Amino acid sequence: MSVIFRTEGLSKYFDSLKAVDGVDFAVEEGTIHAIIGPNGAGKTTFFNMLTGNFAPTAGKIIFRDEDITGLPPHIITRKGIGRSFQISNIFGGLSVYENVRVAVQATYGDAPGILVRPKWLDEVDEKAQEIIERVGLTQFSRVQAATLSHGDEKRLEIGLVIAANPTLLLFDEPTAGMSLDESHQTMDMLQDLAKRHTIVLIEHDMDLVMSLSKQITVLQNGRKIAEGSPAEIRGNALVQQAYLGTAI
Amino acid sequence: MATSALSAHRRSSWNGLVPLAAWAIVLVLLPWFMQHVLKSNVALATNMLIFGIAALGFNLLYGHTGELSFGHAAFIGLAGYFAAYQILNHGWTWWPALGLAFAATMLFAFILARVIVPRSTGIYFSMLMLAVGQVLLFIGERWNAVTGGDDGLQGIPRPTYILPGSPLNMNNELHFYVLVAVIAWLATLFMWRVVHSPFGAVCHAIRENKQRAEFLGYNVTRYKINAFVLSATLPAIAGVLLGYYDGAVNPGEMNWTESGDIVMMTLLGGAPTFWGPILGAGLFKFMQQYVSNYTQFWEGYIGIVFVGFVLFAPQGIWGLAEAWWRNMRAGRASKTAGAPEASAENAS
Amino acid sequence: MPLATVYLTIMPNQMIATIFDGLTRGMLYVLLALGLNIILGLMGVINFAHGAFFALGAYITFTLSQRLGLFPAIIAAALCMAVLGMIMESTFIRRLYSRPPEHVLMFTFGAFLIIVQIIRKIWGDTPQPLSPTGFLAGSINLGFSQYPTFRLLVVALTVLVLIIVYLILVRTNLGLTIRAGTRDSEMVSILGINMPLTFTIVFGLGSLLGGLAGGLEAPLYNIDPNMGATYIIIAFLVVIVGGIGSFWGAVVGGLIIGLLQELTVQLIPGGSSAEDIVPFAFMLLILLVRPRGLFGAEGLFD
Amino acid sequence: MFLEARELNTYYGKSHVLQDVSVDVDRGEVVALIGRNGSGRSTTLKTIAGVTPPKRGSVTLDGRDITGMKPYTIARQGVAYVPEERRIFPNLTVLENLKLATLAGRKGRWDYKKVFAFFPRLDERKTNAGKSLSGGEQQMLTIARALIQNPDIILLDEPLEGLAPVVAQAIQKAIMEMKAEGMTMLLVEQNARVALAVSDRAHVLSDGRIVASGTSAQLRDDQELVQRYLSV
Repeated sequence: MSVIFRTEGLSKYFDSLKAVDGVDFAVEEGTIHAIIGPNGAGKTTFFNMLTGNFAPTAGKIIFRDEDITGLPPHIITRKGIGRSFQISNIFGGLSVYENVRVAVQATYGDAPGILVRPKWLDEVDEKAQEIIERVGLTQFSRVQAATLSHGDEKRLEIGLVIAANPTLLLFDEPTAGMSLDESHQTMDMLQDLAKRHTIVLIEHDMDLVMSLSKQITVLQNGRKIAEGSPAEIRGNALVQQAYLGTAI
Repeated sequence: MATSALSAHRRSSWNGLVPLAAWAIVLVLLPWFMQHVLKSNVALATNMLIFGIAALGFNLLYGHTGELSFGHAAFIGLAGYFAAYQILNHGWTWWPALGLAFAATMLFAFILARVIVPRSTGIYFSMLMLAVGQVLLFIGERWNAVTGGDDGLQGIPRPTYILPGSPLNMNNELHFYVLVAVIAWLATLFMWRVVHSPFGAVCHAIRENKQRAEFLGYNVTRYKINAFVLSATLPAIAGVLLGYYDGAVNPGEMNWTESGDIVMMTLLGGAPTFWGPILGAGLFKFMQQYVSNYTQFWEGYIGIVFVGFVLFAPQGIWGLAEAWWRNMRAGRASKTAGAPEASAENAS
Repeated sequence: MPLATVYLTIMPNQMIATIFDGLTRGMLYVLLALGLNIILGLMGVINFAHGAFFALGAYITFTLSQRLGLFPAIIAAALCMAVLGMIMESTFIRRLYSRPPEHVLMFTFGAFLIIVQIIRKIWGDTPQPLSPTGFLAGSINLGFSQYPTFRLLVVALTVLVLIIVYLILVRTNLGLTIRAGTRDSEMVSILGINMPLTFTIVFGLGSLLGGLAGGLEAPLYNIDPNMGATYIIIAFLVVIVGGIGSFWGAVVGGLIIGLLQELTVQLIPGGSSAEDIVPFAFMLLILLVRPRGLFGAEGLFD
Repeated sequence: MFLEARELNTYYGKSHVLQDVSVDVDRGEVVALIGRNGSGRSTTLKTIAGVTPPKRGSVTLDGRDITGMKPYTIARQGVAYVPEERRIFPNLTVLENLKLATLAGRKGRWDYKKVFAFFPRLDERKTNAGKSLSGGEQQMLTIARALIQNPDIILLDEPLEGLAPVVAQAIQKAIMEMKAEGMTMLLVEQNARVALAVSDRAHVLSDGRIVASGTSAQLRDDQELVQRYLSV
């Protein structure tokens, strides 16, 4: 197993607040790696740096031996890093089909194809169809995305992410606000995705984290306080303290 | 069911043929309809089409990409001036005048897009575009030597022949209508291609969710710049046609209230739809003519109608019709099959 | 500016008078832009109707001055605009806050058109002259030259109004609410303050300033139904130049633009044809140097 | 009970964040809501404060139904809400921030003098702009802002979040003092040990539902519960 993605001393300061502070982080290819931590630990800020939303204050982000620190989001996406959001982030006014198709199309570059219908468009259509099937939305493909149920919205969101065929998938709380049933379905889907992609996820559902991930990184107040297998994290006193707090 | 979406989409690229053919029929019947049903005249139909072309272009930026420009009348005026200047001062004929006006306006739009689009969005973009339009207006009003000042450039002769050997004489209103209608149909075909092309799909994505589009790997600013430039194409053509139609260009064409008229046409017809701007422009120009027969305060009445739409039906007339049609179909479908197929065919 | 130096040495009185003219003109811009800017800053509404309130204020002043005299008419007209603004906000605009921002923009554009047509219907299209009467008609010797009393009144009244508005913003509870609400109106509401009511009051205050500007403009220049269309654009420019939501931005921006215009007209040969362009050129210059305007806060624009 | 929230159901868009959450707080009582991230604790406070109105369910305050009222009306009924993000006004001074909170006009024991005696640090900085305050000072200001509203109940969301241990200690002490003064509070806190130490009773939330309730002492000793819903 080789490390496909890592950060070195990654930091983000907002004025005096050290939201992320010197985090070293490495993901092995083909695994599911979870990031957990109490509120305000800096998980989402960490993600935002990985995807180019925030420029880090210090540190490096390295993907497949290439330094991608500070690149804009659309370039990072093209390098093969896809991201899903905590709050569903889809194109509400477009149909499910149009959502996925525009996502697939992004992998074909910027060719506008205004006057002549480009040949690759058929390929885009087929791939879009395939992805819609993979996330189980075939029967809704002509439905306006905004009218989907919450669980289906999340599936579509995942469909948009995998449409770019990324090497690395970043998931921000994929089961937030889901019913128990929907959570289980999402878990199955993540496991299925893990066969083809490397996955990093932020998640608060401990059952899901513990059963899915190979490695867990724990953040607290912007710092990495522990890293290891689920069993190791469970047994780590520092982590227990971070979650339950200490009398202060 | 498994392949329904794919085949449905394949169909939709052919779908364009039906509406565009229907649109051609409408264009053929419009003069007759204007004269015999509405008891109006062909010239009004020509005027409707000219503004329909302009609004259709404008709506690529607003309805399809999500940025509201309050300065698109500037492109109409600018193209009109370029053409009129060459025609009046250098005796240029129809094709070269149209070509030059178009090219020059597009160059201006391209530079403007590079300057304004990366720096502003939302209402701030609207205000900057408004300011740009006003600058052109004042230049038009003051640069007497070139623009003719407040009076503008007058006495633009209509072309007597467009194609060698063609029987058309543009001084005949019906012949001129035919010319404008052909251009309107081609303009519609062009915009239909743009909106339904992969490029158009990205525009829609940007309108719905800029951030998400960026995360899919699209350079949103570049797409917005391109949409801006493309949205100036049709107003530029409309500007030249308007010069021939009126026989004159004047600075008032570039005033911000004129840009506001284009916004009103588009919203009345239905900004999130493809055909809305054309319908809206037709209605607007008809109301303008019809209401002004009864009162010189027609703008006030159109204003009331417009405000009513903003408040209660911002999706416009075509949008209302589409929603109604969708409900009808969904109602029928659920009765027969119970399948969830509340279609969201956008911008159709 | 060597040309200005020349003028200042050869014709110092002329130069000072020009500066005074520029200030008078600028004062109108300040009033108009400040009203626009308070509304924009607190509610994020770009109010085209403000230009119509300006014109309507001028016309109501014109009509009332025949019965009440000029000065009371100006005040009464401004108050009328305040009431009209509050009615418009509480009946229509309130419904649009939850919509995309361009819907409010379009609504106020429609309202602008309607009000302008109402003005045309009531007062007709011909420009109306309105001259200062009574003691306002004369002029006062300022040492360098005789200066029209009414222009001095414009300056004095505007300064007074600006001080009052400033004191309202800085010293009163309403002002505190406005300054806080410009940053985070939901949090103000969580603290128990009736924000919908505050919005209505602020819309009234903004409209009052617009109407007042109109009333003061009327005796200086002719009034015609389309005057609002021209002035609202300058008010937009002042707001862009000064910075959205900024009191001092509106004041400084308005005065500079008024002065620049007057100096261009009076000092540069043939300058009157550049009068309308000057504010735009100045705006472009400012935007290149300070994209958020002279006093603009970060993040309020987008 | 003084505050009774019954079967609250709240959505963010389509996400069903609160599912039949019921919470009671009696006069003079401190009740804590604990649970992991995303369990719906903060949303419960926002729903009671009227910031995210519930789709179903009701909130009564001293028997008066306040469900679906605007946030400012609820505040005037005597509910002060201290948001997690603090949301002080950066452009206003400390004094102005406090003054704003008095405008709703509820009278009571808390005035500037008492608030400044309670947080002497704020007294020292009263003419400084909100943006110049440290994280701890900002948190003090948000609590002071709630106190000076003279509310009947304070909803405190994550008062210790992101604070250095010494500062967090000071805030915790302040909360204990408020409790000693008889202030009614509904508290959300990540640090379960602190939450259970400060409160009389607590509810445990998980996935938008209340999964356990009891006195704080009981919950503290229930190792299985702690392991299941709070720990890793």
